Amino acid sequence: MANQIALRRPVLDGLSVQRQWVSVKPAAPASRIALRAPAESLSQLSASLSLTLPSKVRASATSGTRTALCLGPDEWLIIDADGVDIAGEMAGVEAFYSAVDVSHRNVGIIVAGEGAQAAISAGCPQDLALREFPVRACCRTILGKSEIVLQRTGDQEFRVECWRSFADYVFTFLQEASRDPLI
Amino acid sequence: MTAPYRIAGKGHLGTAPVARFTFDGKSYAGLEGDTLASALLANGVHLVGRSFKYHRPRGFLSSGVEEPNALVGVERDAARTTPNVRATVQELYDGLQAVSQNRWPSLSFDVGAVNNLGSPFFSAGFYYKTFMWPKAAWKHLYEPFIRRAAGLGVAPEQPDPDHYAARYEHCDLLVVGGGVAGLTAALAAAESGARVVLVDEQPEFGGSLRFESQTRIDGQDGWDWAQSAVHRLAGMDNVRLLTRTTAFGYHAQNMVAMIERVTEHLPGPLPDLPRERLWQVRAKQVVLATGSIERHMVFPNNDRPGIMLASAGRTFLNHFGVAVGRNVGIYTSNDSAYYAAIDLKKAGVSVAAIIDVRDNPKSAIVDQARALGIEIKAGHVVSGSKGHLRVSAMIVKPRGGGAEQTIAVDAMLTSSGWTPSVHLFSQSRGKVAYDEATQRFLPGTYAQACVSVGACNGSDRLEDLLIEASQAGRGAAQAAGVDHDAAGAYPEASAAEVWTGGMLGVAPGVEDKKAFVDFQNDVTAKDIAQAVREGMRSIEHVKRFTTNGMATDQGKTSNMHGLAIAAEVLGKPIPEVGLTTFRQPYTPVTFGAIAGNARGALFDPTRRTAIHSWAEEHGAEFEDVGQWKRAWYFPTAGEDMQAAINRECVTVRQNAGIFDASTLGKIEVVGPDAATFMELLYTNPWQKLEPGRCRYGIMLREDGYVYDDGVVGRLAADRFHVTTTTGGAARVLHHMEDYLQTEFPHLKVYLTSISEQWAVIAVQGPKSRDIIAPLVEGIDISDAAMPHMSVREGKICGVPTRLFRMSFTGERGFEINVPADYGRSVWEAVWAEGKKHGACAYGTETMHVLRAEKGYIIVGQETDGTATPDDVGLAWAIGKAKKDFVGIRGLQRQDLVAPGRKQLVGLRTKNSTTVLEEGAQLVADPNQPIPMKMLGHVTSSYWSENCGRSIALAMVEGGRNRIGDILYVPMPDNTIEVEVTEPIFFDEKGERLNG
Amino acid sequence: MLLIRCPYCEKDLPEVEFRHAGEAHLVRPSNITEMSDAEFEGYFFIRQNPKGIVFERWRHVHGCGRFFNAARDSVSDKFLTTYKAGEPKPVLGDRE
Amino acid sequence: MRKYSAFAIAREAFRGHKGWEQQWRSPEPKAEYDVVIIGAGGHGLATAYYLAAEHGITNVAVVEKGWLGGGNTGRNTTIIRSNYLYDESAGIYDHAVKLWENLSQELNYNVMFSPRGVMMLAHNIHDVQVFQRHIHANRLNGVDNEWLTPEQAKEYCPPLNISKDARYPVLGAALQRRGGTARHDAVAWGYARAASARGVDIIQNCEVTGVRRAAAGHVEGVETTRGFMRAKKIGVVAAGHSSVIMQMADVRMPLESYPLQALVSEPIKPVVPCVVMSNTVHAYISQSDKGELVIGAGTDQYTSYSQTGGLHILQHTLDAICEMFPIFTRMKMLRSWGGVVDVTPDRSPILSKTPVQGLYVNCGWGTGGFKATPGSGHVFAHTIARDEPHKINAGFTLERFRTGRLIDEAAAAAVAH
Repeated sequence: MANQIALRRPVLDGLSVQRQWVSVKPAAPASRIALRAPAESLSQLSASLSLTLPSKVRASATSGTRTALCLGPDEWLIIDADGVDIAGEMAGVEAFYSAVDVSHRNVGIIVAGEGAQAAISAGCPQDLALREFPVRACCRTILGKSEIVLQRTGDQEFRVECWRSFADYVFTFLQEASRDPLI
Repeated sequence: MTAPYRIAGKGHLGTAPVARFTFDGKSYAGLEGDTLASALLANGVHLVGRSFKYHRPRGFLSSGVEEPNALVGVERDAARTTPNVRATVQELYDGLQAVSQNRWPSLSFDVGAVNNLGSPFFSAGFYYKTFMWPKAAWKHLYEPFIRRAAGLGVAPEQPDPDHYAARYEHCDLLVVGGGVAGLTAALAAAESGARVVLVDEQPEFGGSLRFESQTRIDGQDGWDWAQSAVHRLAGMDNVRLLTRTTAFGYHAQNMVAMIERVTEHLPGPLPDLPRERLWQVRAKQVVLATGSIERHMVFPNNDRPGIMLASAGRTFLNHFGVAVGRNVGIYTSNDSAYYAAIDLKKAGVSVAAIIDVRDNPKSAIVDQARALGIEIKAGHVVSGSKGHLRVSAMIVKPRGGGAEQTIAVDAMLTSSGWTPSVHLFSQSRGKVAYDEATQRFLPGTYAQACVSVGACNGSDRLEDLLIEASQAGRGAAQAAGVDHDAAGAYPEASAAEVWTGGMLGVAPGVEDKKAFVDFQNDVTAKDIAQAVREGMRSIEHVKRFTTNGMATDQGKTSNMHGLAIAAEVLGKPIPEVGLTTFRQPYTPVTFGAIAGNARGALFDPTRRTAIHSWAEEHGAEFEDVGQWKRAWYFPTAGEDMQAAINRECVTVRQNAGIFDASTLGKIEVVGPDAATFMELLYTNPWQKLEPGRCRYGIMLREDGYVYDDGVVGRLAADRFHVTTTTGGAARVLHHMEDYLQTEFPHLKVYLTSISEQWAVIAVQGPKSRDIIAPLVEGIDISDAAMPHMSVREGKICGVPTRLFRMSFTGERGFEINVPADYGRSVWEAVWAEGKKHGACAYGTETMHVLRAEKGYIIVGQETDGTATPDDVGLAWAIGKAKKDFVGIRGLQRQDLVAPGRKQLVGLRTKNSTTVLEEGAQLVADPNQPIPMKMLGHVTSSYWSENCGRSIALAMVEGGRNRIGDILYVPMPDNTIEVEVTEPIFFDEKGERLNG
Repeated sequence: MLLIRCPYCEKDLPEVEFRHAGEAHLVRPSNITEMSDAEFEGYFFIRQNPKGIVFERWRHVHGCGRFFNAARDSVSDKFLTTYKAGEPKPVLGDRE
Repeated sequence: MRKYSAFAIAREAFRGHKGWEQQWRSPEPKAEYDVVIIGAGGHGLATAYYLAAEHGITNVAVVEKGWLGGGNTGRNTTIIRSNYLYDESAGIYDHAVKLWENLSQELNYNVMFSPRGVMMLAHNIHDVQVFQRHIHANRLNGVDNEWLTPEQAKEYCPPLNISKDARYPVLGAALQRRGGTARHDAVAWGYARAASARGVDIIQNCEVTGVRRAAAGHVEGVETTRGFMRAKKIGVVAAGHSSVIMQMADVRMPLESYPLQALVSEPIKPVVPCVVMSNTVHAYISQSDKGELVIGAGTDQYTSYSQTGGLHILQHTLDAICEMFPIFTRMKMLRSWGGVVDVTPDRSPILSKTPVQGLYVNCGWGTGGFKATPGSGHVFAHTIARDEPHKINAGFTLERFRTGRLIDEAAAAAVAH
């Protein structure tokens, strides 16, 4: 029997950037599910998750600690507090879907402050102006040479998610971008 | 302290602080706000450079980006040196150090100037006609000589300590050019609420209002109007103003690339500011207000220092408060130079004469000049100039011929008219149209959501221009979908300058002398005529043959002249000779700014596994595999690479080894049709694979060649855990998605990448089970319960695991998958257990050796994109009963089933200690002449400590029929004899998998 | 960098999010093993490569992940339309 | 053809360079030719030259829709090398290098062939394996190619960054000393002058609008914007436009055309003494005699005839250049441009007869056709003149995509796994 319990070691542990106009910090460890399902399964899945899955690509919905980001016509990234068994809640759903645990695949980074949008725009070619990319908007996109998932969590706050091994790159990119004082 | 040519009270710099600088080591003083050019001129310095080919002394032609001559090196410190900086663009800062270029030993005495004496020989394209004898001399003599003579500045010698920033920007309207037209358009659009970006390459907005002394708008002096317009724009939230920013590239769908020079005008150091910032602006509408550029007169010896464009003379005077001389001659074919004469005269500078090629120039401005008492020699031409390092006189004669007259001057201003700047319009793929009446190319057919206003659109009258620009601004806002209130009033022109007309090509009276068209590249009118005589009929040929317009100024002052001269010699109208297409960049752009922050750690993501830090702490050497860093081997103190690998290899087979396999690609295939999908994407059969079991799968491309491989575990009836090669992870998923979405969309399957969800710890060797046993919960790992090639889900060290029983070493082995953030912690636990059993950590090199001992292939090493499964001995992995899978048809093609294909075999060197080189070629007869018939090559080759000899795998023509044959590996120094064997060297019966 | 309208995201998005995926409307035959060598060559290797309107596949690989089709002018690089995978080739009419 | 020499230049210097004759004639098209070559790039002009010079076929027209040498010939980075892996490739590219070595003398036109060496950098173990395989195969094929350590590579090219701390450190390099560069325009002009002097008509501003075939199938001639030209044989050498021309003859091709960009820096004093290529970090650089750094970029991902490409492609190129040569970040890009390259599925060219009698095609050179110019023209002229391939181009058939006998140079350098 195991006499020791493995520890979770987030890849960006302890890193943080604080500037006058922008901060870049790792998000707390989380539970994540990559959910894939056809439209006809959505009502059952929404019911099981106690959250209405947004059906429009680039939209997100939040309920309590749980957020669902619609990244594709049949794809959602569901993020909840570390340790929550999201897949378990869907276990009873009989409609066709695929739920895959990606809690450790992704790393979250919070970029906040009046320079947050500018820092991300150093490497993300999408139009992130509020009117084009309002609060709760989300998408999979590019930051520099890495793929990211981007969600606007406030007028001046974004959540950036990337794959674990890209976290060093993405964090360093944002750290470098945050040097630029032009907003 | 006042510089000798600074005129008190003139210009816009006011009481700016003094900035001290050096040029070629000599100290000078200028003002903040000066360019290096204006500061040097203020000190009476005209000689600043040497031309490319003839090394002729050169001064400033212009006051802006079109400058061909005044290129200098700017040296901030040892590492921050920049060659080929235009002195007319470089802003002065206190402490600036500049040096002249392309001269030796000094600017005023340049040995290279002997080229000028030889210039009759160095005609256009002369190098294509000589230097061919003797043959070897080109490489060893002529070319090295030419290379040393060519080139301008010197590349920096140290890496650049500065950094560069980048920004993507989006707007409703991008206005390029902040002169009167651009400011007007920007104001009109911004007042309607549109998101506006206004850019200008100069340090301040205003464009030609910087020097126009007679323009008044809305009752204000032009310059003052511009400043108040900027003030209004700066107060709006929806406007971004960017000065020192050059729009250099106009790309598809209104993406305009721009460079902002952030610190080049500042004394350092400024550690957090980027040196330059690359903007990539996506605009719904673009207004081009890029103005026009003045052309010089093409006359003999028109290149002496002190001979400049009239607009430059005015800019230096009216903006910088600097007189270009004390006794200035004017040579023109249009009115605009008259303004220069008038401005100079009013500022107290003597104007020697205005030489005007026109017989009878008539306009208000001519009258004004005359009224000021300036001598106007109409119907006259300048047939030459005098002076060595500075112009000292102009030689003037009547246009129709007659006596020459020498008029002493210390500077000359010339103008042959203005060329609209259609560069960006042309880059946008708009088609220019030639306007015969005004002899200029203007925007014709637009290709993008873009409009040109002002001088670049040929709008000469200020009244018209202000209306045109206002309407363009409002129209752009509307087109971008921005609501706007009732139109406000347009700005009104109270007084305007008009300078149209002029001439193209050679001025009259040139005869057979050097009249320069392209100053930097030393292209004369004669060179262009010669090119045409030699059969060059397209302007592209003329340009390439003479190099006209190919210097760093990219022909901004020379292209139209060159075109006109070629057209005249050909006897064709200008549009039929063509116009060179404009391509980015508008002005040269720093490499570093385009590369941005993609340097060092940000050049490319460095992907590290969860266990990487442990390997680092334990002395691992790493290798790059794609973007990943993988632990290569783990040397202990005093061990070299081979010793470490020998130890690792033996330890794994004797006890056990622990290996970080996290980089393998992993895909979770989920859905009721998962097995059906797997059947289509892999050659193997999958329907009957029991949940809890694994299989080695091969994926082909449709052409039948091996694309990827990996072990696949079936977790449940509707769930597979697929592994791919490290390098194949992304493309295999893409390939699978392609077929799923477009060929087999009826299948109920979803694919999810889980490569990074799971850290993978391979424990291989006879002690592997003993090592993991104490850590595993809820899984019976006995041979009976969990045989080779099976998978179980349970817990290890208290966290979830997908535990595979599998082997890439031929030993009993497990691969422990744990959620990645637990990877290092579980690895440490396994390591602690492993140490009790004499296990080692091993890296990719040992992994390679061990699998080669067993003859297991590595896709990409044994295969190279042209190997079928049968070629590499994997025909068994093709489901014989299957009716379809990707690649099934490709495999049937005649060449893929023909005899004699290269097949995987083993090689044993005759001398067991000889390790073959990977990539070495095999032949049957080592004594045949070159080119030899090669039968194949060594794909993998190692010293195998376990076998006590070298081993190798090879792909050899008809290899399986050559088992037992002797082949040869011819090396540069010797020939190695090898025996062809089965591709397995260790435990041929495979007993150790359960050993 | 092109701007490409993803028919699934219903938005014009930057090219770097997309991956070009070759000529469109090439259907893998269900009886692929019965094709002649020439037919297989035609399916797998021969390409129209027109100078003018191309029908091509793209994948919004760094976005919604969907494959879709586009009609684009290969001379101007302008997109005429994009449409979902599986939808028939659009009639472009006078848009050409 | 009046001979070029230092003496001729001296003579002309004393009469103001007024005695130079036209380098090539610009004749009106004739009604009938033995051979019409479509495309007056380097390959097409070389084909015409060798038809005249080696096969005695001088009633030849080279038709060109723009100006000669204005396509990929005038738009490439002029790298010349022959250290290819497969026998067929090594055969044709080395044939070309041997012709390059004497080309200035043969054409009496200084094409400035400069064998300064081509160095290909290895950045990972897979690269090393691939290059070693090339070096061994090249040696047995009689093609020079040698392995350099990182220190030797730096000695050969001093500005190269061989720091072990680089993101992708240099692990070594394959050097072909006989490789180098040539002056692209001069190649087109030199062949044009020599072909024209032998009677070949070069007809510019003449776009082919159709290929006329007889009922029996064989070719009859080409329709052009300057009228119909009867031809017994037609050679298509249209690079990026090969699909378009072949379609006119009802032959569909395994080709796709992509934009390929390149750029030069402002001229500087000599600093890069050779050609440096890195497939792994995607950068190709040399320095022209004029002093410009000549830098090759990659292709865009989509097919296009636009001769332009995206800025992000240049970004990737220049960040790679700055990574390999950190001293160049302050250098400036002076010009950039694009070409249209025709790419085959196996990245090897097609020099072949076609199913249509009298129709021959030379295409598919992808990003690397310039280096082959003399060799390609030489064997293609043979193929047209004799109606059968030269042994050097026998493998580069159109049929190989049906049989599967590919010459897959790209796959041979497959990415690391």
